[in-house]
Order: sequence, then structure tokens, then C-alpha cells
Amino acid sequence: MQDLLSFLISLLFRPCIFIPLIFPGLTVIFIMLLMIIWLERKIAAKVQLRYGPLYVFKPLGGVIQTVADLLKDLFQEPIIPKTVDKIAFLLTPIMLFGLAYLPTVVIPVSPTFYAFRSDLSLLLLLTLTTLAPIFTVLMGWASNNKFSLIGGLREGYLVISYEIPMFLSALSMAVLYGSLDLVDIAEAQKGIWGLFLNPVAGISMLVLIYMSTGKFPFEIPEAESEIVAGAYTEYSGIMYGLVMGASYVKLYVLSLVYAILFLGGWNPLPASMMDNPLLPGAMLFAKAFILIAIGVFLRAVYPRFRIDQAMNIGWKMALPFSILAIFISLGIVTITGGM
Amino acid sequence: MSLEERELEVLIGPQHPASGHMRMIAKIDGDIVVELRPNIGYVHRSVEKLAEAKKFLQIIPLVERPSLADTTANNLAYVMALEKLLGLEAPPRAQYLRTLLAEINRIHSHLYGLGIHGVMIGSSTAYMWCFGDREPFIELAQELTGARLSYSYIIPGGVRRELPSRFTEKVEKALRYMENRMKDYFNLYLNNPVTRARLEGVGVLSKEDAIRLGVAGPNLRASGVPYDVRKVEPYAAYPDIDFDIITEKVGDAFARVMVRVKEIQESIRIIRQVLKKMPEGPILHEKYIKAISPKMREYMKETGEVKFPGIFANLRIPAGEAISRVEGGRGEVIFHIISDGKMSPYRMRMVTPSFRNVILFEHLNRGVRVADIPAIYGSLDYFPPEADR
Amino acid sequence: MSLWSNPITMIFLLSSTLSIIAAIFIVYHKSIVYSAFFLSMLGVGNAILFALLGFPIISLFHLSVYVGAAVTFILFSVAMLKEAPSVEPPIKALAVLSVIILTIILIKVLSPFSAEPSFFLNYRELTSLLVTKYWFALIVAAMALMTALIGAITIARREV
Amino acid sequence: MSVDKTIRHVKALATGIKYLVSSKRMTLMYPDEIEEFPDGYRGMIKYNWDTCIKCGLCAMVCPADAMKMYISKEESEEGKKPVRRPGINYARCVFCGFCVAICPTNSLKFTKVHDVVYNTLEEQVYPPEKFREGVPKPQYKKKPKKMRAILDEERGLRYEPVE
Repeated sequence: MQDLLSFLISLLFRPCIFIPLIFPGLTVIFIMLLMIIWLERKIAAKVQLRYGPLYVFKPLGGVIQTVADLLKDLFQEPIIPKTVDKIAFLLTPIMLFGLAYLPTVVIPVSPTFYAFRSDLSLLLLLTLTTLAPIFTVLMGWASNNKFSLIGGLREGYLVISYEIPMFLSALSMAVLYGSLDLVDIAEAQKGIWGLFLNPVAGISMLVLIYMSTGKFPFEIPEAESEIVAGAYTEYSGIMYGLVMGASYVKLYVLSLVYAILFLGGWNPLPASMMDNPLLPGAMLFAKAFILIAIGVFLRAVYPRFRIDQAMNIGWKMALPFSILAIFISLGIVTITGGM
Repeated sequence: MSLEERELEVLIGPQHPASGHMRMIAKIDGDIVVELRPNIGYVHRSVEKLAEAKKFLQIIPLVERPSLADTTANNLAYVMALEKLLGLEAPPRAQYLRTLLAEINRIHSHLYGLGIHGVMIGSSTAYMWCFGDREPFIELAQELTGARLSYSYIIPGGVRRELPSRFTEKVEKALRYMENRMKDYFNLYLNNPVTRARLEGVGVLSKEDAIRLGVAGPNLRASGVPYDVRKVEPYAAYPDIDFDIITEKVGDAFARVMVRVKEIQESIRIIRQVLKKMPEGPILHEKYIKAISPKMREYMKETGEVKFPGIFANLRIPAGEAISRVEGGRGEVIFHIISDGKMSPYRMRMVTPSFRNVILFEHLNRGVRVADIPAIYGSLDYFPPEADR
Repeated sequence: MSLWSNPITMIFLLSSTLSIIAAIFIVYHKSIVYSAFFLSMLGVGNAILFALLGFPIISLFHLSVYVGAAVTFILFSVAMLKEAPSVEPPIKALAVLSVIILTIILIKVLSPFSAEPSFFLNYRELTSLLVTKYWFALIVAAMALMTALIGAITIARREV
Repeated sequence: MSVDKTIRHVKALATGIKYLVSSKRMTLMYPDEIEEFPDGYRGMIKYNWDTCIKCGLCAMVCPADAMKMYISKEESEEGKKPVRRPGINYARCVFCGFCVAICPTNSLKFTKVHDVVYNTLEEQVYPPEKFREGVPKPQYKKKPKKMRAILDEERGLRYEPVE
């Protein structure tokens, strides 16, 4: 019995199980999800001179408020309206959350500890993030409600305006480091972080991450005061929990990618600490968490853009900047002969 | 394919996060609003018919209820109309106290409008700050009159309470607080490029249209029409106070917001002058002071609380007709009372500013984007119960 | 039974059935929006098949360009229009017959070739090949895309 | 992105951070802390049985018909005119204070009690006998701290504990 147990534990720590299930994968996502939603409400409350969630666990400032919300969602009756296409209505939240979570498989934790490594891992990751919007548009259509239809369409409009610039600014870092493999890119940033080499790509990628996940100035797909809750209007119970969590999971995944591409992943750590995956993983998570905290802080500062203004920013500002970023990377590569 | 098929009719109805107690029927083609028709009447309580069944004094709390964020304007306009019919003037000190309460009420009514508008375009911080900063002014009004919002402070012939002790210091502190808070409002919300992008050039109301449509209040002044009842037909203590009418030229949503913000600063100036120039003297017309029993007159002198003479219960207003106009927070309030000498008015007509601003929904929302509907709705500071009465 | 236990064949069977089912649904589904959605499912199925054939680059490009962009375009432009009536194919029998004939021909023609990939494509070699040998084709393709983009913008501009 | 816009973006974010680190808060934790109102607050009404001269003015002036005259059984004998005393119905009362102002003998007085909860509508009606017993005490689960609202230049409204 003893060796079976130890075999199972060793199985758990094998990278191809650990990554999708533990670190960048499922468990940390749920913990991070609960933390972020609580943090968002606390930060917004602090800026607005009030307390935010408090009474659930008073000494720690209502930390497990989101756990209570999750439980409430779990036991709430998921109301499925009669006029709704049932299969699509039920399937889309699951697919949306799954697709938002899928790219974590590709993210390496340390140079030696990764689940899936290929010389195309950055391209694969970016491609997987493009599949999710299809389900938001479908969700808007399946809920058979005018507000969710408009919400779904807005997600569609936004997708075109942020996807291409985001691809370009991410690939400009791949051009700079001469490889599409995330592990190589992170390793190459031992000296200077990518952000300082190519700040234009860094800033445009950050803005686009907040646009793609609907963070505050771009909170358009589920704009409360215009279209109630956008594509998620008809959802309730755990389906709403899943769907609302999906955009935070996408923010988490894209922050991890940003940390690897621009902030050097696990870099300031000396090579000696690389053997067990805990330390580099923690460094990576810390950087991603800071990015998420900034994204969440924007809710307290900004009102909402209009959809055409967000698309203008996507097309007229982010696209030229990302093309410029590619040329900057090309310039650096030609001058210094590749990093 | 023809426009009809592509058009979507969306009911932004009474049950919607940013519609208030009314429904907006919007015809939308893609993201452009082809036409928007307001559908009001959800909170109609027939104040005018009710007034015909109540006695004159009982109408005061009734008349305040429709525009709950700015009650003093209705109360003052109604009582001024009664005083015209009674043919008596409130003593000067009472006039100053009325102006003081009217201006405190204007500040927190504007903050109410700005807060609601903030959350409609997405800035929950503007909403929380505005509603948090209303509290000091509501606290002041509560100390002066005893109630938070529905004061019923103004009665025919004067007001009901004397200034509480050390009230001027408290008012000064609240005004200074508001002044240095204004800097943070400008930095975080008003000068924020996203707010500017959402409000500038949205829902532009030209000067001619504003006059032609009979718009009232800050919405009118934001289009460059310098019309303010406090200057056009001065009442209460306004003749002896120097203040200027705030106007903007452009007439878009941002101009309307800026008119309200500057009017808050102007009201702060007015309150300081009112407290400085407040004359001494009685706060109730001597005809009614004589009608009170001497013991109660003693009580009044001690506590500064006005006691009503017995005839107030069945006040008879001489037959006649009177019109009075007051500049409320949201615009011009007009009262037209016809009395036939009985204890209740024959007819009471109450024209509120929001009723006159309803036309703007249809006029301003033609050809705008869907996201502009809440931006324009909030900039009008429209209060459905006040429009439905 | 090695055929079934081998994961590659399992994935192959799964993705091909996914593609076939998606294709059938595209044709037969009443609402246009769902058939557009099944178009993207078809795209995903094909992308997996490309990857199995040993061309990861093409499968990723297929996935991101076709499924991520093109179908999203179709999906939400179709979703915007009201329900357009779906056209019933007049002669069902003829359609089924033609499918059977097609499968027979394909089996006859393709059976000798094995599914093993003849060469392994590395994207570095691909790019250098493209730039050195087929540079002219690259420029022409770029020009074509550019004109398509400009054409789309002019149409969109005039309509708004 | 003009320079002026970037400056305004930075200013907005800086103000946000300024408030993020400042520990100013406006909240009054209602059930644990309750506000001690200034006197003259228009709360529930106390009725003084002895000084009331039963004139009925308060019932006549009440805009919401909350104050009504009830026949008080103890004092009215048969045959003679029944004695009427005022009783209040808090379901209808709007706390405008007309009755307190018009009472010629000051037997109606305001108290500072405002947060009393009733289970049924009937409980809210106070016929003269019940009205005589005075204003009900609000029941709190935990003994709340009394706070007084102080107007302050930096924080607008500050709450100070009151002993």
C-alpha cells in the first residue's frame, strides 16, 4: 500500500500532471480566481472610501467572501428560460471556461519543469486564446435575449480589434529572441528583461490584455448600464459563476504569458535555485499577480469606453504600435545580431 | 436587406440597471440608435388631484415627495404662491433661512445627479464619492430642520426653526471640505480622458433647440442660454446676494456636467454670503405670532422652534389665483394655485423641471450610439417621479 | 488490437468523426448561426488532422486564421442579421448518391499512398525557403491580401 | 496619444493610488455603531397624557391622517359626549412634525428613536392608551456604540464615540 501511495504522489509531481492540475493549472486558478474577485472588491472599496466585503471573516477583512459567493452560486437554482436553445445555452459556459483554462498547459514553470515544450509553444498559446470568443458570440445568440445578443456581438467586434495587435506585439518578442519557444524566451532574458528592450511592445501588449479580458476602461461586452450583463444576462447559478470566472482566468493566463515574454519569467533567480520548480513558479506567479492587481485596480479609476472608441484604439493605435514594435525588434536583432 | 429587418427594437425598460422608473423604447440598427421614445408614467401618483382633497398646509409634505432629492424648491415655490394669495411677506431673516436651505439642498441634489451619471458611464468611484459627499450636507440640513430629505421647513409666513448653535462653523467646515474635494473629482473623474471621450460631443443640444423645446435648468444653461429664475425673477434673499449664472457654450453632455459642478462651487459662495448677511429678527410673520398663545411664544423664544397658530389646521386662503417660480436644482419649478376661498385649493398646477426635460430623450438620442443612451440620460439629471408627479 | 490502443489512431478517429459530424450539421441545421458555429468545429477537426499529419505550423495557422478570425467574422455578422430562411436541398437522394460515388473514387485513388509524412517541416527552413526560392510568390500574395484589405475598408466606409 | 492625455491618465491613476493608501473611510458600521442625533431630530413622538387638552388640532393638521382622535374608554361615560384623545399610526406617519408644532400645550414631543421594527401592521397603530406608554425602545442584538457625527475639513463627516 505504501509504494502505491508514493507512486501516486510521484505521479502527481510529474510535470505533465502537475502543470495542468496544480501550478498554472486548475487548483491555482480556483484559488487565484477567489483571491482576485475579493481583491478587486477590496481595492475598489478602499479607493471609494468604504470597506468592501467584511463580515464573512471579519479579522481578515472578509477574505472568504468569494468562497461564500461560490457556494451560493453552487447551490443556486440554475434557471434555464423556456425560450432558450437548451444545448447551446448549457454547453457554452463549460466550453468557455475550458478554453480559457486550456492554454495553461503550454506555460513552463522553470527551464527544466514544463508539461509541453515545442518550438511553437507561444504560437499554440496565442491560438488557443482566440477560440474563446466564438463561444461568447454563440452564448449571446443562444440566450435568445436582445441584450445578450448585443453583448455577444460586442465581444465579436472587440475580438477583431484586439486580436491582431496582440498577436503582433507578442510575436515581436519572439522575433527579438529568435524563437517561439516560451522556455527559450524566458531563458534569453537573463540579462535585461524584454520590457526594457522593447517598451512599445510591452505597453501595447499590457493595454491589449486589459482590453481582451474586459478590464475597466474596456469593460464593454458586459457593460452593466447599457446591456445589463451582456452575453451573460440570462445565466444564473454556477453557470454564471463559470462564465464570470472565465474572463478572470483569461486575464490570469495572459498575465502569465506577459510575465514570461516581458518580465523575464523566473529570471532574477540564479541558476542554482532552478532545480525544484517551487521558486521559479513562485516568481512567475508573483509577477503575474502584480499585473492582475493593476488590471483589477483600473475598475476604481476609469469609466467605460464606447465600443467604437475601443475599436478605434485597437485599430488606430494598438495596430500601428505593434507593427512599430515588430520593426523595433527587427532593428535590435539586426544591430546586435540576435540575443 | 431593408432597414426594418436589420433593425432591433430594444426595450430599456423600467427593470434595467440604468433606466430609472421609466422605459425607453429604442430602435437600434447595429450600434446606431435610429429612434428612442421615452415611455413615462410608471411612478405617477396624481399629486395635483390629491392636492384638491387636502387642506392647504397638508399639501406641503405632499408637494415635496415627487422630487425627493431637491425638496426645498417645491416647498418654497408652493408656499410663495400661498403667500401671494394671503398677501403677506415672510420676515427678512426667514427669507435668508429659506435661501440657506435651498442652496444646501441644491448642492446635494447636484451631487446626486453627478453620482448617478458617474455610474451610468461606468465610474463606480464617481458614484460612491458623490453619494458619500452628500452626507455632510444632509447632516447640516438634518441639524437645521430635523429631517434628512423631506424638510417641510418652509411654512406660509416664515420658516419653522431658528439656526442651531455654532451652525455657521459647521457649515464653513463642510464647504471647505467640498472645495478641496473638488480637486480630486477633477483629477480622477472630470479630467479623466475616458470620461471626456464618453461625454464630449455627445448629445449636443443647440441653443435654438434648447429654447424651442422649452428645456429647463442646467441643461438649458449648458447650451449657452443664461436663464436662471433666481436672476430673472428674484425671490427670497437672492436680490441682495451677488452670484452669477453659470453657462456653457457647447451644450453637450460634458457641458451639462460642468454646469452642475460649477453651480456647486457657486452655491458654496452663496451660502457664505447668506450666513454673513443674515439679519436678526423674527422668523415668522407677526400676524401669526400674535395668533399664538403667549406661553407658546415664550417656548418659541427659548427653543427657536416655531409653533403653529391654531388656524393653520384649517387655513383659509382668500379666493384668487397665484403663480410662483423657483430655480430648483434640476431647473425651474412653477406652481399655479387657484383657490376659491375654501380650505382646499380649487386647482393646483405643478410644473417640474424633469417634466420639461423629457422631450430631450427623443431629441438628443437620434443617431447616437447605444452606449451614449445612458451617457445622455445621466447628463440630463432626469428624475422620473418628478416628471410623472 | 494494436490499431485501437495506439493513441495516435484514437485521436485520428476522434477528430475525423468530429469533422464529419460538424460537416453534416453545417448542411442540415436550421439556424444559420449554428451552422457557422459548426464550421468552426470543422476547422478545429481539420486542424487536429493537419497536426497528426506532421505539419504543426499549418494546423496552428489554420486554427488561428480560419477558426479564430474568419469564422468569428462569419458568426457575428450572421448573428446580426435576422433569421434568414434556410434553403432545403430539393433532391436529397441525388446528394447522398454523389457522396457515395465520391468516397468510392477516393478510396480507389488514394489507397496506395501511406499516411506517413514525407518530410518534416521546420518553420526556420520554411521561412528561409519562402524568402529565397519563392520570394516572388510571397510578394504577389502580399499584394493580393493588401488589395483585399483595402477593398473591404472602402466597402465598409461607404456603407457606414 | 497626445501628451496632455497621458498626463491626465497619470493624474487619474495617481489620485486613485492616493486614495488606495490613505485609510480614510466614511462608513458608519450601523448595527455596531449608532449615530447620536442632535436634539430637534424628528423621530418618533412622545405623548404627554396629562397636559393634553384634547383639542384635536394635531388630528386636523396631520397631512398623512396618521394622527386620529380615538374615544378613550376610561374617561367617557354613557349619555355624555365621549372624550376623544389622539392616537398615532406609524405606518402612515411621515414625521413632518406638524402635530408637534401645532399642539398648543406642547404635549407632543419628538424623541430621537427612529429605528424600531414591527412584525405586523397592527402593531404600528398606537391608540391613546398604548400611545401613553411612550416610545418603544429599539432592540439591538449587541449593545451598539453611540457615535456623534462631526463635520471635518479633511474627511467631511467623522464619527466620534460619545460617552
